[in-house]
Amino acid sequence: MRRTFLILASNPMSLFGLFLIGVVVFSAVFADFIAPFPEHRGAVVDFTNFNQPPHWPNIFGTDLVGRDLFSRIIYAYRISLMLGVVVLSIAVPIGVTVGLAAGYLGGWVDFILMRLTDVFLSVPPLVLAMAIMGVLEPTLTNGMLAVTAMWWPWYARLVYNVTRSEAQEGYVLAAQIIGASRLHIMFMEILPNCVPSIVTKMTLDLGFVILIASSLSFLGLGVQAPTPDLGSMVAEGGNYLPDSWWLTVFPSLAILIAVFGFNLVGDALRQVLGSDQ
Amino acid sequence: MSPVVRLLAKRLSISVIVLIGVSMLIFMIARVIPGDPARIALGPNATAEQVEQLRQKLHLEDPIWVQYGYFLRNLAHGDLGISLYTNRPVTTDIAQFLPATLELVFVAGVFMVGLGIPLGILSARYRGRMADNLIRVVSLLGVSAPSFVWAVILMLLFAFFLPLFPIAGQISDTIPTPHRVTGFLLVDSLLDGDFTAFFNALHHIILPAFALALSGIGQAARLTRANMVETYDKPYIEMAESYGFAPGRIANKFAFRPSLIPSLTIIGLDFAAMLGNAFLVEAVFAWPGLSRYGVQVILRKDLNAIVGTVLVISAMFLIVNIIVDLLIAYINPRIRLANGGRS
Amino acid sequence: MTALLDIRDLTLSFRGVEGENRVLHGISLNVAKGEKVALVGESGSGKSVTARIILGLLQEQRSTRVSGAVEFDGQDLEAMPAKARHRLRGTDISMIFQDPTSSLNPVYPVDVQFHEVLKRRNPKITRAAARERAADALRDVSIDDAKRVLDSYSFQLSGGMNQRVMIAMALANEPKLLIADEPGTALDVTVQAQTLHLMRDLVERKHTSVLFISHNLGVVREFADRVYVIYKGNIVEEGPTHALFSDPGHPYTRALMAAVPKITGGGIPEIPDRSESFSEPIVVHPATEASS
Amino acid sequence: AAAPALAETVLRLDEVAVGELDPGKASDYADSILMFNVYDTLVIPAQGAPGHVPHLAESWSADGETFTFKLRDDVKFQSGNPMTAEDVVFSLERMQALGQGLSYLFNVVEKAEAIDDTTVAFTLKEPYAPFIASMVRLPIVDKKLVMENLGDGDGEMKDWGQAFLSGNSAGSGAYTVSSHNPQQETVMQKNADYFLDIPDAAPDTVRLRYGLEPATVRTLISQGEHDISSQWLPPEVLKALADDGAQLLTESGTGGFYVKMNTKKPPLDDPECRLALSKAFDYVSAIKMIAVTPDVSQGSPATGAIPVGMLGANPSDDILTSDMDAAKKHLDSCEMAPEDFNLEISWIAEVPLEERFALLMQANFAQLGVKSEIKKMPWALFAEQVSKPENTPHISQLFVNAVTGDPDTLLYGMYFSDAAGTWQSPEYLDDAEVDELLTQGRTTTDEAGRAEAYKKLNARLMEIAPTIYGYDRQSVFAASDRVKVPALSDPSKAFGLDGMGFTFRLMEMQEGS
Amino acid sequence: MSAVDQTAPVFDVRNVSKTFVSGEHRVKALESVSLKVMRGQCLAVVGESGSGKSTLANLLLGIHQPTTGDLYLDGNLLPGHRTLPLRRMIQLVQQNPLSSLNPRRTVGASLRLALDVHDIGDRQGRKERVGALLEEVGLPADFASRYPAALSGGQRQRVAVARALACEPEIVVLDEPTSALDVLVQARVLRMLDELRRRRDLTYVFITHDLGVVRNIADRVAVFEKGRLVEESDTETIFTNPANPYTRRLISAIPIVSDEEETLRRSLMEETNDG
Ligand SMILES: Nc1ncnc2c1ncn2[C@@H]1O[C@H](COP(=O)(O)OP(=O)(O)OP(=O)(O)O)[C@@H](O)[C@H]1O
Ligand SMILES: Nc1ncnc2c1ncn2[C@@H]1O[C@H](COP(=O)(O)OP(=O)(O)OP(=O)(O)O)[C@@H](O)[C@H]1O
Ligand SMILES: [Mg+2]
Ligand SMILES: [Mg+2]
Repeated sequence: MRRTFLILASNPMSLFGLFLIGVVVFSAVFADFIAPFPEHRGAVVDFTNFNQPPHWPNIFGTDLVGRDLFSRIIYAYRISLMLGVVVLSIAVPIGVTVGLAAGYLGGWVDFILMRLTDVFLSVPPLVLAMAIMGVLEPTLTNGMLAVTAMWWPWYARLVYNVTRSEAQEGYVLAAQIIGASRLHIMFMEILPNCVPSIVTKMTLDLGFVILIASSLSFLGLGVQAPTPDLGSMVAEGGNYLPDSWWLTVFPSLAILIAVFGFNLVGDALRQVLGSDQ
Repeated sequence: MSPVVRLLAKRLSISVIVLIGVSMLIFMIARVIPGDPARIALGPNATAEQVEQLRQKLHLEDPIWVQYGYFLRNLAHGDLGISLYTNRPVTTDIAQFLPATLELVFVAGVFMVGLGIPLGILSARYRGRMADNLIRVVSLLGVSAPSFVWAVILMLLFAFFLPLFPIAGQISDTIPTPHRVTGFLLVDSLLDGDFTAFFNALHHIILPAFALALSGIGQAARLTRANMVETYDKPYIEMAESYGFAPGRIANKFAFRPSLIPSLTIIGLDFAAMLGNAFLVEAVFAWPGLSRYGVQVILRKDLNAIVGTVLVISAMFLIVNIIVDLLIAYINPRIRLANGGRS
Repeated sequence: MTALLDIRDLTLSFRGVEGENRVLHGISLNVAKGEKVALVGESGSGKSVTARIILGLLQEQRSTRVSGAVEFDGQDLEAMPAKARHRLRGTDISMIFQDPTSSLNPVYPVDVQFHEVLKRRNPKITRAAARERAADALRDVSIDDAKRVLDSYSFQLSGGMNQRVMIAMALANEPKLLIADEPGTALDVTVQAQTLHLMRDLVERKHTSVLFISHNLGVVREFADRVYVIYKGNIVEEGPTHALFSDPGHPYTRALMAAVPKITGGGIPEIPDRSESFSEPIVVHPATEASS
Repeated sequence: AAAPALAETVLRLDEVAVGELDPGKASDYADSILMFNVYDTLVIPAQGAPGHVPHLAESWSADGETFTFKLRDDVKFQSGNPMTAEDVVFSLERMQALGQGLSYLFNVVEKAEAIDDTTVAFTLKEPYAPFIASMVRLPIVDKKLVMENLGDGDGEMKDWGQAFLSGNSAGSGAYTVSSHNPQQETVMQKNADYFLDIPDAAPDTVRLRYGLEPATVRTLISQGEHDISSQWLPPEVLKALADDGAQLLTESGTGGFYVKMNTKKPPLDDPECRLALSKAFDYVSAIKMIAVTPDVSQGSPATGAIPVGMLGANPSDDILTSDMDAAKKHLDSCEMAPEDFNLEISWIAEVPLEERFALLMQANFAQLGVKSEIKKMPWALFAEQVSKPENTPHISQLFVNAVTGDPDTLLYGMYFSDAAGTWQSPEYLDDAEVDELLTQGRTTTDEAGRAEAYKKLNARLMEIAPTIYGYDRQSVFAASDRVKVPALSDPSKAFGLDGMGFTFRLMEMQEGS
Repeated sequence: MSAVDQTAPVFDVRNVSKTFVSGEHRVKALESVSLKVMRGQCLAVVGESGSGKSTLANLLLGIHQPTTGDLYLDGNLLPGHRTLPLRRMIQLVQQNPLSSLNPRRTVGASLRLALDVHDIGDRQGRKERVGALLEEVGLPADFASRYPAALSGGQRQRVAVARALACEPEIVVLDEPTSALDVLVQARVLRMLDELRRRRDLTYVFITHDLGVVRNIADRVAVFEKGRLVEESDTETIFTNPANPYTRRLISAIPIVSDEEETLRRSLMEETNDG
């Protein structure tokens, strides 16, 4: 633990990453205290002050119905982080289980599970999302389900590859000889060794998940107005470039900060985890 | 049978199985997407009988497996049915729109590989130094905004503020379109020997391809870096260093190629994923591609077109993966010479 | 007797997250022209880092701090411009690594790697000419089907083959100094013995100086003219091989020697993990008459 | 005399996603542009005035339920075939058979008969006052050409030439289609053999591009690579273009922005509740939101259910305003308590402007203490859901316009009880008086009587408030200075029919472009 | 345990062959090998790389099944699928101490696994047992919380031995347990193995290519060459009077440090040259 911290702290890049994550999480948690116009996260319209470039007190400008962009971005971190965390915390276990089972058990299990993964990988994500929407109500929860459906195969692939090579390692043989069960070997012996790769991918994916919200909301899935959401803010703001640049630029920067922070820490974590403690 | 041929045969037969799986999945999916295709096709004012008639005609009243049977029977004749959206055979639509998307994705792939990998190599070679940090920042920029926003930003930068590139379409209106042979403008113009058209088309494709490639460039750079940094710890790199080979040569030759093997699979997957994700970029640059067509037909619940488009995209995806596997086999002698050694 | 390699008072520390870690505490050693010198010590005692300092590989890392003098052929390596130092690698100094199979690049066949090595001496050498030279070099290390080996990848060859390829490469440019870092610990005894013989013959023919690194005194006895014993970054004993073996002066050397299981039997000796006596001052055996 | 060869002029414009070339299926704006230019109709609206003028027809007469048209004899289709009464009959039958697009306008037609080559008679099932107006939606198709190109299908007429007409034109219009890619663009050329004179200034080539993103259009126009934007640009983008020197074109008077309330779902089944909401709606902010420049706006204040300028409309100064006190009073008489409301406000994903209205309403209703939820829906999903009242959201936002310019085509589809269940009628209104007045409006033949009926209808629709009448819509287009479009800039040249302003032959390309 | 029949074979390997088929290649890893392992003895299996030593180990452990021939344990035919009690009885110490321990589990967790799987002791007792096992192989009990990366090669190999012992096996197969270690550490580990065997009355199948090691630890020696058993006899005989030229070659390849070894080796080599 101390060592982990020391490694993180010894690298200015990862320290910076920790700082950025701190900023993001702090914003999300204490949005009520930071946002200058907390009520602007909801249904507020102000047509005396809409679509304005940054000015005091709207330091990031105002949106098309006159809400303070800065406040909305602060609140958007909440939903975006939640989205990322929920999606990954469903997709990763599914993908990891499939990958582990296919990689370790091999044979028919491997063939069937990995072909299924291929099928899901090769169907365009939007189509999958539409399908989920067809069967279920277009709510945020189901939107996240849709993203999850398109996300797990990537983890299945990743974990499959790692598992296949880890299964050759002596410690797996050792566990087999002791008589450990397959479940134990998969989840207790091999899985911990997939963690560095998974963590690295997860930190990168967090940003993608935030962005995917924008294509989901294009389909009417996902976050609904007036709840602020970074991905949709960026995507919708894109229509008003270059004139109302603040509508896109600030939410993009907000995503960048989050993605950046998580990636820097992810890189460092990989180093720490990869260095076998 | 050489190992490579065997690999190819195995991959092809697996792909066929996957494609059948995809066709079943998409067949079901297409039918659960909300909306009555007949109603949407006939417009809001059609009567209930008309809708009913069209539903009969489209076999929508039959059980899904019967519909799938019809689909397979037609597929055997190379017939994917008629698109309700364009009123043309789906195969005609695909033949018209696919080349534009492939061309775009291919050029984007060239950017992704041609820029992402060298950046990753540089980053790994100067790991921990300024250049590395800079490249890592830049490659994360690529993944911090959706390709749609990148498309708009690039268009504004290089077409609006600094008019260096054309804005929309595949080729200028003033230039006669080359004879359609392959459907790929870049290829057809060369076949015609028409260099004006070729350079014009090339000029048009650069911005959209770059916008599409940006996040891939970032990912390729990161991936290459990560794997190369690991390779740098291998004994054979120390051995190369002990022989005093130039650092650039060590990076580009001795460290790069072994580390390409693990990254290539993922880069290939990313590359293939662009096929399904190109629609946003196609929309901004008014690119008449299949990806955009796909979104339109989904929104209109044009069943035949959805199934056809998804199948084609999946097939492309699988082909890219096969190519990647062959590439890996080419690069990785262990696979190429399978069973040749110990270990 | 002029020393080809002369190391004086070399220290090395690694800067880590938990502070600085000194690994070499001022070691001095020298290798004369044509001499085969061994550096023995247990794992982690600082043998490989010494070798890497001679090649200049460690100085280039940012986490290291090196002091002391390393002179090669009369030139101070530390004072040399980086370029010039670089030029020595693979030409005047070359190195053989411990694990032959993983030290060869897995994605290039042997001839490509050989070509690269030969280009160090003669940048203009063609692929074909390099192949010829490589085939000769491989024959020198008793590889008969040189052509097949040249077209093979490391994983297609046995460990012993790979080891010979490495030796052939290391000697191909006729270096003045060959550093052999535990060659063959990864091989089985029969192959190890063969390669040692081979190497001894070759370097004697070419008058190459050798710095031979090992943790096994038995191997050293077969090969070296002179021995340095290193313990935790300090040289604890130094002298001509037979003098040292017949009369090991330092407790640590004695422990090392006792640790080699003897084919005459006698059981396994008890070796303490650590002993005060291992840190006793250096024992120097006077050189017997100039080596022949 | 050979005129000096002028450089060919090209007009470039854009519309939403896709153009339907088959005139029998045309319904939306892009289709209308294609139809009005590639095909001709028997009559066209009069410019700058009410009523219609002859076009392919020379004259017409009405006798009870029979309308007889005398056709010109000098009209040739683009194929070279002469246009005859047979073609007119064919065109009508084809439309009725396909039953798509705006064919419902001709449901009242019993039959059409070719009396001779230049005379055609339509017999209606019942009296239908706006019949002449409907004729602007009956494009005349080249029967001979279509019959030569029938595709696969059952029955005598096979596919009615659908496959052929979706990619080819068979009209007599001023412009011929030289290429049609439903996803990318349709390219049209001037028809040299058009039966009317086309001024030289009219564009030689027209490129109608589909589905351009706002930012793309913004850039294209600024770079001089595009001439007329679509009307779907957000006001901010139009304003930015105007600031860059683009001219703004407008087309108005045939439709409005309607906020439709589901009268089958509590609490909106209670007129008092609906009235409360419509009084709470902030009409002034709505107008502010759509203002492009101080002079040009995407709409003008509404005065009632019928847009200003249309038959039965209230005068333009009688504008609707919000009145919170009145709203509260209505709410008090509403059966459900405001805190029990949970209104679902939907908006169509393809129209970003509607999101802002959703927010506006949410804020307005919140002032009454009414809770609401916003729900984004892609068009296809919306069209599906409104087919059943229980799936239809409480509140839907729609832009509706009179496809023929007549109030009947605006209001009948929205409010007649039997017409419920389409995208136009998510109110599911079932009001005997409204039905009665709508029928009266379409069967009364004299203009004054009709005006009276629509006036009453307007009043009734205000009283029971199935809809919040947001504003009277005006389409605004940004255009480069390369093109002059009198029909879209000079009120005395305006047609009063959506899409007709894009009659290319009446446009003028500027020299030196 | 003291009343063990030192003459009854624990393992009886009867005419076993093992052929690997990979692609078009067929590798005869073992060819008609018959071998007996006596209870309480240490049988050394020597031979150069690729001679089939590990294959034999894998057959004994049930990782692979013989192509032909049978294995008997205590006179009973060994089934293809090993039950837990059978697994518990035979344990393995692998060659590479780094890869044989899971880098991401603590030493304690690796040791606990054996106890958990075979249900040895109660919850509290297991924790103490882990400490005891570590102490038995000469490591402090608090190593249980360490990760393998924090251990030296010798320490790791001791942990691997402790894990094998945790199952309380009767037979331990050691596949080159010290060849990755330096001489000092090797000596310590060998000593520990020797002591353990005596203390616990274990039977060892000790695979190595180092005859020096064999001389000092084994009771009997089996020499393999290219999948065949070329010589088998007690240690003393092998070194003083090897019957097989290959055995002699092996002996002569051993690096030696003392003059008496030199003498022995020279005498053997002369014999070889004579033969
Ligand atoms: N890059 C490094 N960073 C930090 N410490 C290092 C590094 N390289 C080596 N060391 C430390 O330096 C010491 C000497 O290492 P060296 O590799 O020279 O040992 P060695 O004598 O060659 O041992 P072996 O016989 O195991 O090869 C060890 O304690 C090692 O942990
Ligand atoms: N799973 C397997 N598949 C195919 N061939 C195998 C397999 N395992 C072993 N072999 C082959 O069987 C032969 C004997 O191998 P084995 O591992 O038993 O040798 P060994 O004596 O243990 O060698 P070393 O000292 O290198 O460990 C070798 O030629 C090897 O390549
Ligand atoms: Mg070393
Ligand atoms: Mg082995």
